[in-house]
Amino acid sequence: MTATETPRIGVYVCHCGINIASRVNVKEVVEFARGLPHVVVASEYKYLCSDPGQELIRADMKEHNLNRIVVASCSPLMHESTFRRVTAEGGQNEFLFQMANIREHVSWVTEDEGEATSKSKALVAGAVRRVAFHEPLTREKVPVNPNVLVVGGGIAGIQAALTMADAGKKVYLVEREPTIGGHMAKFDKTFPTLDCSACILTPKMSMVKSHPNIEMMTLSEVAEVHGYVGNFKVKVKKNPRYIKEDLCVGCLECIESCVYKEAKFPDEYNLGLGKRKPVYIPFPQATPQVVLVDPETCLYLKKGKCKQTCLEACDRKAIDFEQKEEISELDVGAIILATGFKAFDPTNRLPQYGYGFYPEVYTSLEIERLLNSAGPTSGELTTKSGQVPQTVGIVHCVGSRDKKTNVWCSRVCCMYSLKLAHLIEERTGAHVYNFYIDMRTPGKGYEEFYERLLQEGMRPVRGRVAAITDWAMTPEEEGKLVIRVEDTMIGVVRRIPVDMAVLSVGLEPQPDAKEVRRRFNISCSPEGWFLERHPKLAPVSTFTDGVFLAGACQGPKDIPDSVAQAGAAAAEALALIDRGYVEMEPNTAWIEEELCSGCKSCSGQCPYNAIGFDDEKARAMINEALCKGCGTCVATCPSGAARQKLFLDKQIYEEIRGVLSYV
Amino acid sequence: MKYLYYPGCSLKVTGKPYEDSLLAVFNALEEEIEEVNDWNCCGATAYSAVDQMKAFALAARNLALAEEQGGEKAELVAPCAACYLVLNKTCHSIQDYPARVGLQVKRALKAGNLTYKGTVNIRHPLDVFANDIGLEVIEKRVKNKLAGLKVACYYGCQIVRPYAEFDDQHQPMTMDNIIKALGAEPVNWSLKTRCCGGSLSATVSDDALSLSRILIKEAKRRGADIITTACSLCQFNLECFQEKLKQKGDQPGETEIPVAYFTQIMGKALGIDEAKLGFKQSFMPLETLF
Amino acid sequence: MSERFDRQIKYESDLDLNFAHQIASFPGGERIFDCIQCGTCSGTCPLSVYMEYTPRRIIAMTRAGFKDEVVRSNTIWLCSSCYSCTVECPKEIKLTDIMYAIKRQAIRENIWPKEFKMSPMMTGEFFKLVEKNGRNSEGWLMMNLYMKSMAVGDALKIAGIGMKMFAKKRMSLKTEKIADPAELRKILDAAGSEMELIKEGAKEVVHG
Amino acid sequence: MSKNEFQPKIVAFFCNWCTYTAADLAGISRMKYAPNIRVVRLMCSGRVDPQFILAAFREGADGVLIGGCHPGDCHYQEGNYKALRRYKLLKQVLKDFGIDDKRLRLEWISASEGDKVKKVCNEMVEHVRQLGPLKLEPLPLKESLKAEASY
Ligand SMILES: Cc1cc2nc3c(=O)[nH]c(=O)nc-3n(C[C@H](O)[C@H](O)[C@H](O)COP(=O)(O)OP(=O)(O)OC[C@H]3O[C@@H](n4cnc5c(N)ncnc54)[C@H](O)[C@@H]3O)c2cc1C
Ligand SMILES: Cc1cc2nc3c(=O)[nH]c(=O)nc-3n(C[C@H](O)[C@H](O)[C@H](O)COP(=O)(O)OP(=O)(O)OC[C@H]3O[C@@H](n4cnc5c(N)ncnc54)[C@H](O)[C@@H]3O)c2cc1C
Ligand code: SF4
Ligand code: SF4
Ligand code: SF4
Ligand code: SF4
Ligand code: SF4
Ligand code: SF4
Ligand code: SF4
Ligand code: SF4
Repeated sequence: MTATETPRIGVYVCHCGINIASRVNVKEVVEFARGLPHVVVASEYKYLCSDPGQELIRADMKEHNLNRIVVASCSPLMHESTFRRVTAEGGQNEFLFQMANIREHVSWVTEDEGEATSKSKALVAGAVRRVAFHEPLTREKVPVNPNVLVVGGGIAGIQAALTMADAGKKVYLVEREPTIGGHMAKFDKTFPTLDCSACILTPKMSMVKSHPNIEMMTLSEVAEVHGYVGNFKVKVKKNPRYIKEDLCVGCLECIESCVYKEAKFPDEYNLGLGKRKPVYIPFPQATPQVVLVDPETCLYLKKGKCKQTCLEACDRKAIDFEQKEEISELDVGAIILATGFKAFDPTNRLPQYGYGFYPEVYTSLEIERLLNSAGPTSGELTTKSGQVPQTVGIVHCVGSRDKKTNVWCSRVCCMYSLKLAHLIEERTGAHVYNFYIDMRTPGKGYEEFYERLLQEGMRPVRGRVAAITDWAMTPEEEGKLVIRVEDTMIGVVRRIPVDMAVLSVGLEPQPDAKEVRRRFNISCSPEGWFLERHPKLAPVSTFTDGVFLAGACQGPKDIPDSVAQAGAAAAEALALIDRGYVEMEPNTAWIEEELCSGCKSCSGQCPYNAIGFDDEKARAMINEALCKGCGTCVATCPSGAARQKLFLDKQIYEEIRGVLSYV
Repeated sequence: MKYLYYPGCSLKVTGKPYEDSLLAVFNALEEEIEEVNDWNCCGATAYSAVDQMKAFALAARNLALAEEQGGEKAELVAPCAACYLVLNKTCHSIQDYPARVGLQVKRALKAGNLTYKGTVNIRHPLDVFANDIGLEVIEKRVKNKLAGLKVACYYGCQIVRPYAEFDDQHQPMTMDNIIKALGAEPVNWSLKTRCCGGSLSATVSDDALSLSRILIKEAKRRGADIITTACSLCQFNLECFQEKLKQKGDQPGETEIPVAYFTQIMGKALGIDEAKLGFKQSFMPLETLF
Repeated sequence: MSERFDRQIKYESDLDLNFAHQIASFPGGERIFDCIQCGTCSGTCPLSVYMEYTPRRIIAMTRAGFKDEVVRSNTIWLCSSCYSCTVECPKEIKLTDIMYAIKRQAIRENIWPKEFKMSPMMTGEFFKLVEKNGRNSEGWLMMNLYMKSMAVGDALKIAGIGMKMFAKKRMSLKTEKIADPAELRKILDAAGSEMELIKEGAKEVVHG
Repeated sequence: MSKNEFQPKIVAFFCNWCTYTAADLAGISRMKYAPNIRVVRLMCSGRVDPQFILAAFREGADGVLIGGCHPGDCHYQEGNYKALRRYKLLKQVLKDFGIDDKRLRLEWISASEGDKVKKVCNEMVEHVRQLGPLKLEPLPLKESLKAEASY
C-alpha cells in the first residue's frame, strides 16, 4: 500500500487482566476510539499479547481490510515488536502500527478512574492521528561480526567466554588485573558444598588460557567503544607487564634473584596481608602463569638504577623493561560485561567496628585469604600476634541493610559467614559466633548447610552488632575485643570477648561502574549496579542492543547464580551472532534535496559525522549507514529538508494534536 | 566575625569555670563574642519529656533573639552540650517538619512579638576553634607548650550526634587536634562519645555512677593524666561524683582523675592567668598538672 | 489456676492497636514501622543493661500495641537521651524521640515505676521553674528535689557534694530570671497542646 | 486534588532511552502522579524541534516538559546538549511571545529514576496550575508546516 491510500485503522485496547481494566474504563476508551477519524474497528481484549489476542487483530485486518493498527496496552519497550509482527502477519507493513502506553503511563500511575480513562483516551487519540501518517518502511539488515568481547575475567566472565568459545566463536576476554579469576580465585572453599574453589576454578582458568578461540588480555581495560550492535569497534588499552608473556614460563627464577632479598612490599592480591617483591606472581595458579614487574616498586623502573639481577636470571629473556602501554582495536558483534563487584571497605565507614583501628578486626575477604592454602599464611589462621584464636566473632550485614551505607541485602554474606565459621572451627578449633539479623539461606542445599553448622556447634546470636571495642569490664575481657550486641532472641545485651572479629562485608558496585557504563552506553541504578532491560523478560540484556550482562556487576549474586547468568548471556550473544545479521530500526534521517538550502546548520550537529555536503549541488547529504537516528539534525534544519523516518514532523505534530484533543 | 554567645543556665553556675575560661580564650584569640540578651533556658532534655511543642517554642525564642541581635546568618555559640543539641534540634525540626513544628513555632513566637526566619547557625566552640579560627592560629598563639601532658578527650554524647556535622560520631578528633596543637598528647581511647550518665545523675544516681566509672577507669587505663570535657554537665558528673565512687568501694586512685574544660587547658597554654580560668573552682587541683 | 499463675498470653483485645500510629504521628516517630528488630539500638545503648525492656523491645511492643507495658516500663526513665540509638539505627529510626513521646504519655497518664518517682518529679520541677522564671536555677532545683524525694540521710550524702559546690561557687541559691517571664508564658501557651498537632501531623510529608 | 480545580494539559517529550524508560519504571513501581502529563516518545531529546513546543502550546497545551538523559549519558552522545541549547533560546522566545517561561521545563532523568519522573511531573503540574490556563495570541508558524498540520 502507499501512504496516500485512505487510512483504515483498527484500535485494540488491552485489559492486561486487571492491570489496566481495574483503573481504566476500557469500554469507554473503545467507544471513544470508534469515533476518531479513519477508525474502522475498535475492540478490547483481556490479554492482547496472547495468541488469541494476536489472532483477533490478524482476523480483523483481513475482514475489515485494515491498513493501520493501534494497540493501547503496555509500554512499547515491552511489546512493540510483538504487535509489529502481528501487523506484518496481518498483511501490512510492520511500521503501519502505533502503540499507546496506557499501562505504565496510565493505569499504574493514576489514582482516579475517571482521570485514568481520560488520559487513556488522549493517548489513543494521539496514536490514531499519528498512525494515519505512518508510511511503510523496510529494515536494513546489517551483518553481525561473529567475534565477542567479554569484559571482566571473574567466574562470570570466564564461564561466558568458555561457553561461546566452545560454540566456535572468537572471544576476547579483557581483564584489568594481572590474572583472571576474580573474587572466586581468592577463596579456599565455596558454599554450600565446600568444594575447593581452586579445584573448580583453576581448570576453567587454564582452559581459558589454552582455548584456541579465546584471546585473553590481562592488565587490560576497554578504553573506547564505538559502533553498534553487530559491529562494535573497541579499543583496548594494555598496561605493560614488563614481561613477554609468550616467553615467560613461570619458573619464578627472576623473583628468586631480584636484588630485594626479602619480599617487603604489601601484596595487593592478599589485601596487604602478605609481602611480595617488585617482580612477582599474584598467586601460584595465576592465569596467565606469568610474573609481572610493578613499576612503583621496581628499582630500575622507578629510579632507573638497579643491577637488574632479574634479567640475568631469566634464561628465556622474557623480561622487557622497554614495554609500553599498547592499544589494540577489536571488531566484535556482541559484548558481555562481567565486571563483578567490590567488597565493602569498612575503613572509616563503620567506625563502631574498629576496622583499621584494632588489628584483630578483619574483613571476610581477608579471612578468605588467610584460610586459603595458596594464601599468605598457607592456610594457617592465627591472630596478628601469632596466637591460634580461641573465640572468633563473625559480624553479619557489614555495609548492607543499613541506610547509612548500603540499603540492600548483599545476598551472599550469610552463607559465606557460615562457610567461614565452619572453616575457622575446622582449622583452629575456635568457638565461632555468628551475629546476624536474619539468617538468609534461600538456595538449593543452603538451609541444609545452616543446619549442619548448627549441629557443629556454631554459636548463633540474633542481633546486629552495635560495637566492637577494646575496653574491658571483667578480667576475662582484658586484652580481648569485646563484641557488644543484643541477643534479640533473649532480649538482653551481651558482651562477648573474642580474639578475632570478622566483618562479613557486603557487595558494592565497582567504584568505576559509572564510567564503565557510560563507555558501553548502558544504564545503571543510582548505586551503580548495571541495569538489565527487564528483570524477568530480559534479565541479561541492556537497553543497548548487543551488550549483555553477567554476574555480580548487575547486582549481588553468588557463584551458582553468576554462572547461570553467564550462560544466559552467552546464549543471548550466540543467538545474535548465529542469526548472522541485525535488522536495524528504520529511524534514520535523510535530506529532501529540493528543500535543502545548503545552509549547513545540520552538519555540525551529527555526533556520528553522518552528514556530508555535496559541494557541487550545495546540498547536505546523510550517509544512512552511519546515521543512528537521533533526529538532532532534523530538529535543527530550518528548511524542513532533514527528515527522520518513523519520526516525521507531521507524525509528531499529529500525535501532539491527538494527545491534546481530549481533556 | 562577631560571635553570639548562648550560655545556658549551667554556664552561669555549675559550669562557671567553663564560661570564664571560654570567654578568656576568645579574648586571647582576639575574637569578638557577645552574650545574647535576655536568653532563656533551652529546655534541656526535661522539657521534651513534658511537651514537645512547648519545648520547641521555648528553644526557638532564643533563636529569634539571636537573629534579632546578630542579624541574618548569626553564628550562635552554645558551649553546653545539651543547649547545643536542643538548639540544633529545634532548627532541624523547624525545617524537617514545616507544618507541625515550623508553623507552630512561628505562631507561638508571634504571641511574644517575635519572629524567626531560620537563619541562625548553631556552633559549638570546638567547631569554632578548630574550623573557623584554625589549629595553626592556635598553635602559633601557644605560650606554654603543654609537653608531656596526656589528655583523654571526652566529647560526651550530645555534641557530635545526632545533628552536628563538624566531626565523626564515633571517633571525633576536633578536641584531640586542639589538644595536640597545644603541645599536649591526646590518648587514644574508644569511649569519647559514650554517655557519662549526666542527665541521669540527679535522678537515678547509682546507674549514672557506673557509667562514669567506666569512663574514668578506661581513661586511666590509657594513661591519661586528665580528662577534658566540652560540656558542663559532663564535667560535673565526671568530677564531682568521684567521691561518691570511693564511698561505693572504689580503691583510692582507681577512679580519681582531674577533669577540666578544654577551654581551661587552652587558656593555660595560651598563657592566661589561672585566676581567670576558674582553676580554683575544681574539686581536684589543676594547677599541679602543668 | 489464676492464683498461682498469671495469664501471659495476649489477646488482641488486651492491646491498644492504635498506639503505634499515635507515636508515629509525633515529629520523630514516623519511621517506627521500618524497624527490622536488629537490636543495634539496644546493643549501643549505655543504659540498656538496666532496662526492663531493651529499646528494640520497646519498638516491637509499641508496634504490637503493648501500650500499658511500655508506658509503665522503667526503660523510658532510664533513657538518658544520649542519641546513640538514633545515630546507629540502620533504618534511621529516631528512637530518642520515640522514648520522649512515650515518656510524655506516661506523664499524661501519671504512671511511672515507683523507684523512678525522681525522674518525673525533677522533670516537673524543672518545667515549673522555667515556666516561672524563664531560666533554671540549678541550686534551687537540686534543693527542691532532694528535700521532696529523698530520705534525709541520702539527701545529706548528696548534700556533701552540694555543699562543696556551694563552697566552690559552683552552686547558688540566687534565682535566675529573664526580663519578662510573662511574655515567655504567652509564647508557651500559644505553642498549644501537642495532642492537637498529632491530627495535623498526619497530613505532613516527612522528608528523607 | 479537587475536580473543579484547573486541570492543566501538559505535553512531555521524553527520550526513548532514559526518561521514557524512567516513566515506565515509575509505572512498574506503581508510583502515583498527576494525570495531566501526555508523553510523546522521541528517540532523543535532541529531536525536540522548537516548533513542536510552539505547536503544543498552539494546540492547547498549558505546559511542555522535555525529559532527556543526564549530561554525559546521552544515548547519542550529545543530543541532550543540543536540546539544552535550544531550550535556553526558546525560553527567551517564549517570553517575547508573552508566555511565562515556567511553562517550559527541561529535566535530565535517567532510566533508573522513576521517582524523579513522579516528582517532576507533580511539580510541573502544580506550577502550571498556579499559572493558570494559557491564553494565546495566534503563534507564527512555519509555512511548510501549515500544510502538514492542516490535516
Ligand atoms: C568474602 C566473600 C566470600 C564469598 N564466598 C562465596 C562462596 O563461598 N560461594 C559463592 O557462591 N559465592 C561466594 N561469594 C560471592 C562471589 O564472590 C561472587 O558470586 C562472584 O565472585 C561473582 O563473580 P563475577 O565474575 O561476577 O565477579 P568478580 O569475581 O568480582 O570478577 C569480576 C572481574 O572483573 C574484573 N574487572 C572489573 N572491572 C573491570 C574493567 N573495567 N575492565 C576489565 N576487568 C574488570 C575484575 O578485576 C574481576 O577479575 C563470596 C563473596 C565474598 C565477598
Ligand atoms: C504461590 C507462589 C507465588 C509465587 N510468586 C512469585 C512471584 O511473585 N515472583 C517470582 O519471581 N516468583 C514467584 N513464584 C515462583 C515461580 O512460580 C517460579 O519461579 C516459576 O514458576 C518457575 O518456572 P518454571 O518454568 O521453572 O516452572 P513451572 O512454572 O512449574 O513450569 C513447569 C512446566 O512444566 C510442565 N511439566 C512438568 N513436568 C512435565 C513433564 N514431565 N513433561 C512435560 N511437561 C511437564 C508443567 O506442567 C509446567 O507447565 C511463586 C511461586 C508460588 C508457589
Ligand atoms: S499486551 Fe501488554 S498490556 Fe496487554 S496483556 Fe500483554 S503485557 Fe498486558
Ligand atoms: S620472567 Fe623468566 S625467570 Fe621470570 S618467571 Fe618468567 S621465565 Fe622465569
Ligand atoms: S630491576 Fe632490580 S628491583 Fe626490578 S625486578 Fe629486577 S632486580 Fe628487582
Ligand atoms: S546475606 Fe545475610 S549477612 Fe548479607 S546482607 Fe543479607 S542478611 Fe546481611
Ligand atoms: S539523525 Fe542524528 S545520527 Fe542521524 S544524521 Fe541526523 S544527527 Fe546524525
Ligand atoms: S540544515 Fe537543512 S537546509 Fe541546512 S544544509 Fe542541512 S538539510 Fe540543508
Ligand atoms: S536499631 Fe533501629 S531497626 Fe534495629 S531494632 Fe533498633 S529501632 Fe529497630
Ligand atoms: S537515647 Fe536513650 S535509649 Fe537511646 S541509646 Fe541513649 S539512653 Fe539508650
